Amino acid sequence: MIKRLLAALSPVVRPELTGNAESPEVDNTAYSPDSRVDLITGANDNTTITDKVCSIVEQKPTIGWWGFFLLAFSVLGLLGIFVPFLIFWGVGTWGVNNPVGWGYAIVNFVFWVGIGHAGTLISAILFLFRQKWRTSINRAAEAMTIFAVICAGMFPGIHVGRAWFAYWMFPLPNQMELWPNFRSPLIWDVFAVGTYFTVSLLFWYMGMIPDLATLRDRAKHSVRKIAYGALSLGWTGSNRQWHVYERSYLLLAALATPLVLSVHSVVSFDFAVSQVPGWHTTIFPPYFVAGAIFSGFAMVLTLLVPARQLFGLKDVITLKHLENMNKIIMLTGLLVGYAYSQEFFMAWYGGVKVEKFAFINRAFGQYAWAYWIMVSCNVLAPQIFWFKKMRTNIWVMFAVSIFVNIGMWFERFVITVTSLANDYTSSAWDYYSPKLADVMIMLGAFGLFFTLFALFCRFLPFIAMSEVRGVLADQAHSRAAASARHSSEAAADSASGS
Amino acid sequence: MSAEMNSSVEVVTITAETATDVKPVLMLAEFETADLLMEAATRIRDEGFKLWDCHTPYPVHGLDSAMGIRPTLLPWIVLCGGFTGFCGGLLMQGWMNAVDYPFLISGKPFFSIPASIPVAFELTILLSAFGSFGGMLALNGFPRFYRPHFRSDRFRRATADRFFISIEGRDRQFDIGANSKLLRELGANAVEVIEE
Amino acid sequence: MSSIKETQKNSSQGKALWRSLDEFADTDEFRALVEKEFPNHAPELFHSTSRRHFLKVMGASVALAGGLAGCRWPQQQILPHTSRPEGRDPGAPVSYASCWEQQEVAEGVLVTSYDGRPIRVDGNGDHPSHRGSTTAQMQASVLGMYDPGRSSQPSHVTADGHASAEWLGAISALRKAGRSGKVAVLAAPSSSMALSAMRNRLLREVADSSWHEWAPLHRDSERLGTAQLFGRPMRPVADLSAAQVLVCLDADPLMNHPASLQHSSDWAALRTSADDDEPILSRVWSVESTLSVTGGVADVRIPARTADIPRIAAQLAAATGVQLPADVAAAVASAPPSTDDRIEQMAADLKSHQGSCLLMAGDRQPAEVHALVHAMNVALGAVGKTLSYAEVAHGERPAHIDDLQRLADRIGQGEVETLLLIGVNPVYDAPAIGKSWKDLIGQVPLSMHLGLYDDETAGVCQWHLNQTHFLEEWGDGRSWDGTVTLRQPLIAPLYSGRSALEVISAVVDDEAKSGHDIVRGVLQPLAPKDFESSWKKWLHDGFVAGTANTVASAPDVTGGWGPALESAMQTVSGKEIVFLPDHSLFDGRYANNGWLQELPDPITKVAWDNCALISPVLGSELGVKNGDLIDLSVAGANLSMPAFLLPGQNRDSIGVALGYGRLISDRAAGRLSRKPSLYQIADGVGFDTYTLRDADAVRAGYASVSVSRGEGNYPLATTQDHNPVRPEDFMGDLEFNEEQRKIGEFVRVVDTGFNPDASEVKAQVEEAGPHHPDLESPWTEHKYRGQRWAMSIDLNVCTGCSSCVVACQSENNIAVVGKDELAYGREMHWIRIDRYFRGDDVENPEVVHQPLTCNQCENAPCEQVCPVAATVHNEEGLNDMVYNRCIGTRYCSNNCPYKVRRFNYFNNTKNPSATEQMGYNPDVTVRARGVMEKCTYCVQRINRSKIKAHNEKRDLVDGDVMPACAQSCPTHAITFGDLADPKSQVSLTQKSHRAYKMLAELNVKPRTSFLAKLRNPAPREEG
Amino acid sequence: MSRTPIFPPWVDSLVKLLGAGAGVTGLYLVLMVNFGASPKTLNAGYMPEQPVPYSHALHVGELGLDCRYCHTTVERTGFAAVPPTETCMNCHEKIAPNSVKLRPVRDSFRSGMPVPWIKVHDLPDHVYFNHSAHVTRGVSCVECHGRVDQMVEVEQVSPLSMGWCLNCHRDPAAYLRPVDKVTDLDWGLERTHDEKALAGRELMKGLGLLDALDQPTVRMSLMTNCSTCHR
Repeated sequence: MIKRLLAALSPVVRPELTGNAESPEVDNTAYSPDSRVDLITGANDNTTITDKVCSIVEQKPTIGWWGFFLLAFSVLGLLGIFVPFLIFWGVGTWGVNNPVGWGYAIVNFVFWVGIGHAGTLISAILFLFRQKWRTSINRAAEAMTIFAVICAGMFPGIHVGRAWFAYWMFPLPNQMELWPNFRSPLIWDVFAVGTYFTVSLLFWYMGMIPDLATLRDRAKHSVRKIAYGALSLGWTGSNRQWHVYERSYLLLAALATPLVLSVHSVVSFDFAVSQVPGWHTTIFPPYFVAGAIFSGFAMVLTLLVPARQLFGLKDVITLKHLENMNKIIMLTGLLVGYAYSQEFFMAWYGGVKVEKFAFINRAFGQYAWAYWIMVSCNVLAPQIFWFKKMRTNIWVMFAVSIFVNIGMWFERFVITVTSLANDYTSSAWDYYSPKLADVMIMLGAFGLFFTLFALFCRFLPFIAMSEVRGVLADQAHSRAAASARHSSEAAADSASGS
Repeated sequence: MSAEMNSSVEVVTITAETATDVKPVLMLAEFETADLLMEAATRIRDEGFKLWDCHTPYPVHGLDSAMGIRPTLLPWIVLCGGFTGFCGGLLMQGWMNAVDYPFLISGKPFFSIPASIPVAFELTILLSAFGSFGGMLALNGFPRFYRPHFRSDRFRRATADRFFISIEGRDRQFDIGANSKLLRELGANAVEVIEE
Repeated sequence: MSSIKETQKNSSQGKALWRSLDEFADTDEFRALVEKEFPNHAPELFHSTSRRHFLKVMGASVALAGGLAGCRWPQQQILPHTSRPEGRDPGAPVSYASCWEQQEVAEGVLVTSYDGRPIRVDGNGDHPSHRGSTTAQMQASVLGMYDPGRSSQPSHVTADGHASAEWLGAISALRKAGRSGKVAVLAAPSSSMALSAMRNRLLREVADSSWHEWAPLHRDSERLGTAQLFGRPMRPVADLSAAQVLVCLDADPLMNHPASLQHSSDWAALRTSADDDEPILSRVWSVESTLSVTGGVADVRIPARTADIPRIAAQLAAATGVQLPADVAAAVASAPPSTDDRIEQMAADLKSHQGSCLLMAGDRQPAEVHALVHAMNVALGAVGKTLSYAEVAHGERPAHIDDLQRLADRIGQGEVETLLLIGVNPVYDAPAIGKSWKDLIGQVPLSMHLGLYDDETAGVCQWHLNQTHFLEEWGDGRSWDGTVTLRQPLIAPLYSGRSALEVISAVVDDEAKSGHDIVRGVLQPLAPKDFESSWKKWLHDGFVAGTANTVASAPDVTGGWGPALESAMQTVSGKEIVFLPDHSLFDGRYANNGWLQELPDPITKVAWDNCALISPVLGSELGVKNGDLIDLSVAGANLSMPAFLLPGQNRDSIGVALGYGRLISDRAAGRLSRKPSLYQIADGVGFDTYTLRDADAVRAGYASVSVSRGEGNYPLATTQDHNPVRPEDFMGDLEFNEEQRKIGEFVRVVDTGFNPDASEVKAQVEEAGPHHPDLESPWTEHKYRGQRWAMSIDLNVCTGCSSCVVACQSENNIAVVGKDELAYGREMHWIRIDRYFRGDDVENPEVVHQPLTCNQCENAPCEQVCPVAATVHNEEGLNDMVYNRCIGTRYCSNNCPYKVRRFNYFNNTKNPSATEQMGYNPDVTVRARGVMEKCTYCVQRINRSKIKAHNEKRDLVDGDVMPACAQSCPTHAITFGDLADPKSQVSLTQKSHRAYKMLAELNVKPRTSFLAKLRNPAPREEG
Repeated sequence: MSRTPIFPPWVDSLVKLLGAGAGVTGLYLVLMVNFGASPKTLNAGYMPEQPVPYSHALHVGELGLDCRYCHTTVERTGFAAVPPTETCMNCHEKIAPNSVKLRPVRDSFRSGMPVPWIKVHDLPDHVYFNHSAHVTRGVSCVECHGRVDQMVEVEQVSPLSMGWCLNCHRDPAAYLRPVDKVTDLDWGLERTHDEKALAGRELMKGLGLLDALDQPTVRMSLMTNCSTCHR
């Protein structure tokens, strides 16, 4: 059983397990000036694409899926154990102390919010830039966004000392006639993350409506019929619907773009607006946004590389797609590295004692180990993508994506903990170290994330079919045009020849 | 339900079982490719049909102009949403922190624009998004779970790999014979009439 | 060791401030930390038992029903008096005068009581030998009374195991013993006239009875020394406010002295006088082996072995022109040249301040040293100026250790039928006399123990009788100057205990008298005219005016030098161990008091433990660092305890605090109600150092010890330097880090002479601060129209005694969290006294204390970040903390540059015993779990005074409001008041040329100012 | 070819109906929570049964006892102390000396055990209310306790919620009266709110809450500070 499970999870395609036809790896990353490379490889047309994507949902779940789901779900169980324990005993079950009032909870919060940035970025910004290659990955990326934000949203709720009063952060009328303090970055957070979740959800769902209609029209089982029927709201693919839909989608994309930038800026305000040396930095908003995109793309890779194998989607999510993402990872990695160096420059240039100390202490102090893990994972690891061979190698990119995930977690750890542990009053300095509850709840969040993702793969269209069809159409056109050009040239040659 | 042959051109008629005194409500014509559909649509538009539509598995470029659809007013709805969000956000913060229960916080003013921007901004986005999504639902009349189209089995493929033109029975120029003939000429590989 | 030299070299120019040795010397601590990923905390899920222990022990939980609008909370009842006593208003605090006794000296106290529940102990300002301040122990005594770990009933252990016991049985047993005679009493020495009267009655009326006294920490040598010199014992009453030059030979007059409160405020007078128009700054010399509180504030400190101090004293005597017997003089002359070239300097200082100087000797020093010291005082004309003498009550009694010998002999010869132990614990704290006291007591046919706790001694006695706490009993005592001070009960005995007076009365009287009658009877003669009226007045004042028994004229020196003088000078070389009174637990009697256990030591900042204080040099010789176990062996007795590398410790001397490693059981409760005895918090805390202290050590004040590195490590909980960062490891020399850490800006110290120049001081204080542009806010800041509460703390007179910490704890219902949580950095004290070392010499650094509490910043950074506005400013500039609004994001604490906010990580106030709830201050909310808290400038006191004033249709005047810390401070280092009133004391102090604000460059506008420390070091010629 | 649609036509009308229903329910719930859960509804009107059926209506209303005859400490301390048993016995040794209702009082007086009155006005422990601070400033008993002189059994009339307290702390004008009238529960009740407010402003000047120009003083602004009630 275990062996089969591993086999199923292994990237080697096992049609009888994946239930998908063999889809060969095609290198479509070569750049040829005259003809545009195909984003969708293989002999694919509307029919095959539709069958491919729908079959993931319509066929029995593979053992691979079951293995993944059960594993994730059992890890999610940790939350069920440790969160009630935390609420019952108090925040002291965590490692936080004076002066380090924020520990893993906030680290995880920022980490997950960061992860949650790639999806909307891919859907919205790449959409506005008319990047066709987004269409194969945006659905999965958006789903990931939603789930990551769910994980993130959990932490502020449980990290407060009296979770049962957390609702006081919302401006609700009450007998105390008290309102929240809108000068506090935490309130900005509530609004930013709340808005981000809502908008991402709308965006995701709206994008799915046509594909849900496809599933509806292919559904055999009555439960599926009703479910997908209800979800697709009665979509008929009428062009008048498409017209309004397209415009609405465009507007949402236009709205989501500034939103996505604002959210992590606001999250960075939690630190930047305070006066803790190491937090009180104007570079934080862009720095955080870059980091968020960085980690987000890494997580998308981590999810898609195995997924395209398991579901036999190599010809839809092609090397080209992966390579593009790797390029972005490399770019944002450099941005993040630049931010790291800038912090030191500003500390030196600003000449504020405690500021200087904060950063020197970060790199060489008691948390140096964390700092260097961060640097090596975030700045060094992605550099390997300078080489095309590496950029297009499945195993390398998967490894790098894991490194980046780790590195970005540590970035948040370094920022949050080292700054607090040694701030102004040296007599109050202390060392923060996590307790079991910290670690378990962190793992539990990952469980939650992967469980949700597994369910998504199982029940919702993994690829934005309707959009891919559009891409196919364009490909067909350009291919036709190209062949026409060739034939006319050939004719001209023969004419001149005679 | 009955499927009988029309004399001139082959038309499949689909009728609801329950319905008494049935009359045609919809004519569906299936096309193989988007290009055929495009030409057909242009022609149908020129013929002066009003209550008709095209059904495609993905948004086909140029079809809007081919069909002569006028721009939607959705953007205005979104604008209203955004405006409400921004003003509402500023007013809420000002009233709560400076008017209803002013706190003396860090010696800062009770209300100041910079501190209020983040929340106001987020609310702008939020309400615009609601406007956009809600507007889309409203303008498309969603949710609407029953449509006559769903009586046609062929029409399943409208969301997969086929292209359809539908003409409503209420259209002034609706005429089973003439229309089906026209559509055939335009390259429809099948024409169906839905009655109920 | 090498690295110490090196750092000295590096930071030779200018004086560097540092927090702990871990930063200073190059231990491996830091590198270990860097390498280890998560040091010293194996991830643990369940917080330690001892903490939960504490949840049970400390505090009452109050449901903060803030959010639960609507739900009807549990029904409460109102139980009014059936007839209300005269002038008793429910819910209004009333204060009564009483007295507290330690080391046979009474301190007048003022006890505040709510509805008959005493909740605070303050100093009695009217008392002649007192300045209204309090020590930590005095204030903690309230908790001591409510301590559920106290023994709650008599218990009688018969041959056939345990049996219940009632007071009736005990009384008859006592009377029976009294009738049959051969009663020996071993009692704690007391200044009580009533007790000595009862003692005389017992000796008179009970056949073959004897009375013995024992206290592990006593002042025998002072008594005997003065007796040697003057022919009869005397008690030196010092007036430090006149002593411009003060020399302390192993003495700690500011902390471990019965008159420490008086000394402290007098000493402070000669430090604050540096701000006067003709500024005068005293100079304090301290010669001692272990850094004491006085040594910490000394201007010149000479770390010498305790064993060497007699010789130093003799050398000093010779240098100051005291006529010494020939042999001694010869010995001095022949003695090796003094360890420190500063003896001559000291002598010179003394001679140049004839009549305005004073020498004091510590009670560890032999009688001969005291004789020398007083001879010098006479020679230098101190007597009558800085020093007067008082009679000692029955001073003819033998030294305590000899008294023990007498008792042991009597027991040995079978002359004791009944042994009555009153308030003593020899099994724990007395050295074996031939046999251990367990065996000696076992020899006695009938042994009865009267004490607050069912302790070690009670465990070996047949009878244990539960004694009354001093707040529960009638009594009297004499203060240091002899003033008769009254003790009245604030509450009926919680556990129906009886006082020592009543128990002795039960022995000698057929009808046991009440303490009230006994005391009245004894004091009757003191009344000038009709007794009742004066008795009323005495009770009200708390003392009998004009009863100080000062010696009128300066006593004449009979010149009787102790024969031991010369031998005292022949000191053995090698390592010595010195037994110190613990700064919190004293001799161990307060071991079960949570407040005192959790109170960090003023010097080491270690709480919940005692450790072996060794010199850093010895440390590196042995290769140990803080917490490593070392093996001590004294005359066959061995003890392994954690080392603490204390800068300033003499390298051949090891200091160990007494009073830990207690074993308090709860037999009675355990037997009778099967209650798990979880209230004996003292059990197993620290190390019992009495096991090393044999009779000779008690006599000599020290013992020679052999020390070696032990096995393993023992975690110590400190409130400072939890995990030292040592940037110098990668950032070069100490000064650089100094600059990084800004310590030099936090605590500003100026070295001056006897007459500091104000402008010079001002310049230096400003120079120490950071240079930053003028601070402006981008918005127009709030104008405060009303009172502007503010505080200023004078570092110049802060001795670090930590009285304010306990004052705050008792006033504000601050929870005790226990050792483990403390080690985790979750202490709850609202006041943190930061201790910094200053100077390059690890073996003899200077000490600076900085009490740090909420600065009530006008632009408070904590407020802006709170999402629910649980901490906001009020119109008087107070940074209000609203517990019931707090949801516990801890953001405020993160954003506080002073890190003075405290968070309830667990429910620290859960399942309190009924008695503990009685001890809470009803004016302050008891905080629940998940809530932030911090210093409020005692806003409850501000409000009470304001309401009172407005009820009386008047405005507040300066001094109406006094926070607990300021009220308790023995040196009055803390002044509090209204800045809007230009004449208020705080306005003046904040305008002082020494005043500065901490981290002012952040533009947080703190309301608390600090006054720079002035030091008056003896100029040292380089060489 | 034909197929049967997933949803028959009537589903759409049903959906519209459900949508409308959901909207109405939501509104209803909001209103329920708003009014149902407010302290006004939950706390006001609390009237526990007391061990002794002491009637304020009789003693205060008819016999005209002054509040302070029993609640002696109200002007001095934070608590308006419930009187000791002997206060009752002052009269009841003579009057109705063996009434059954009064047995608990007599028992208490004999045994010295207190009469276990049930607390009616019970503030949360984190709220520090001081009677003397209000009574000596001219806030009448009636403002919070209502017409106790008409109550046979004491009942909580006000919500005693934070919002309710703030209502007066923000603008006490209409709730003030001359200090000597504080215990006349029926004094000046006939006046309209505006009349009260008008008179109140003068009193506020006397109390130093308003300055000569009717501008609120510091003392006024202090009344809404957190530490005024929470410590």
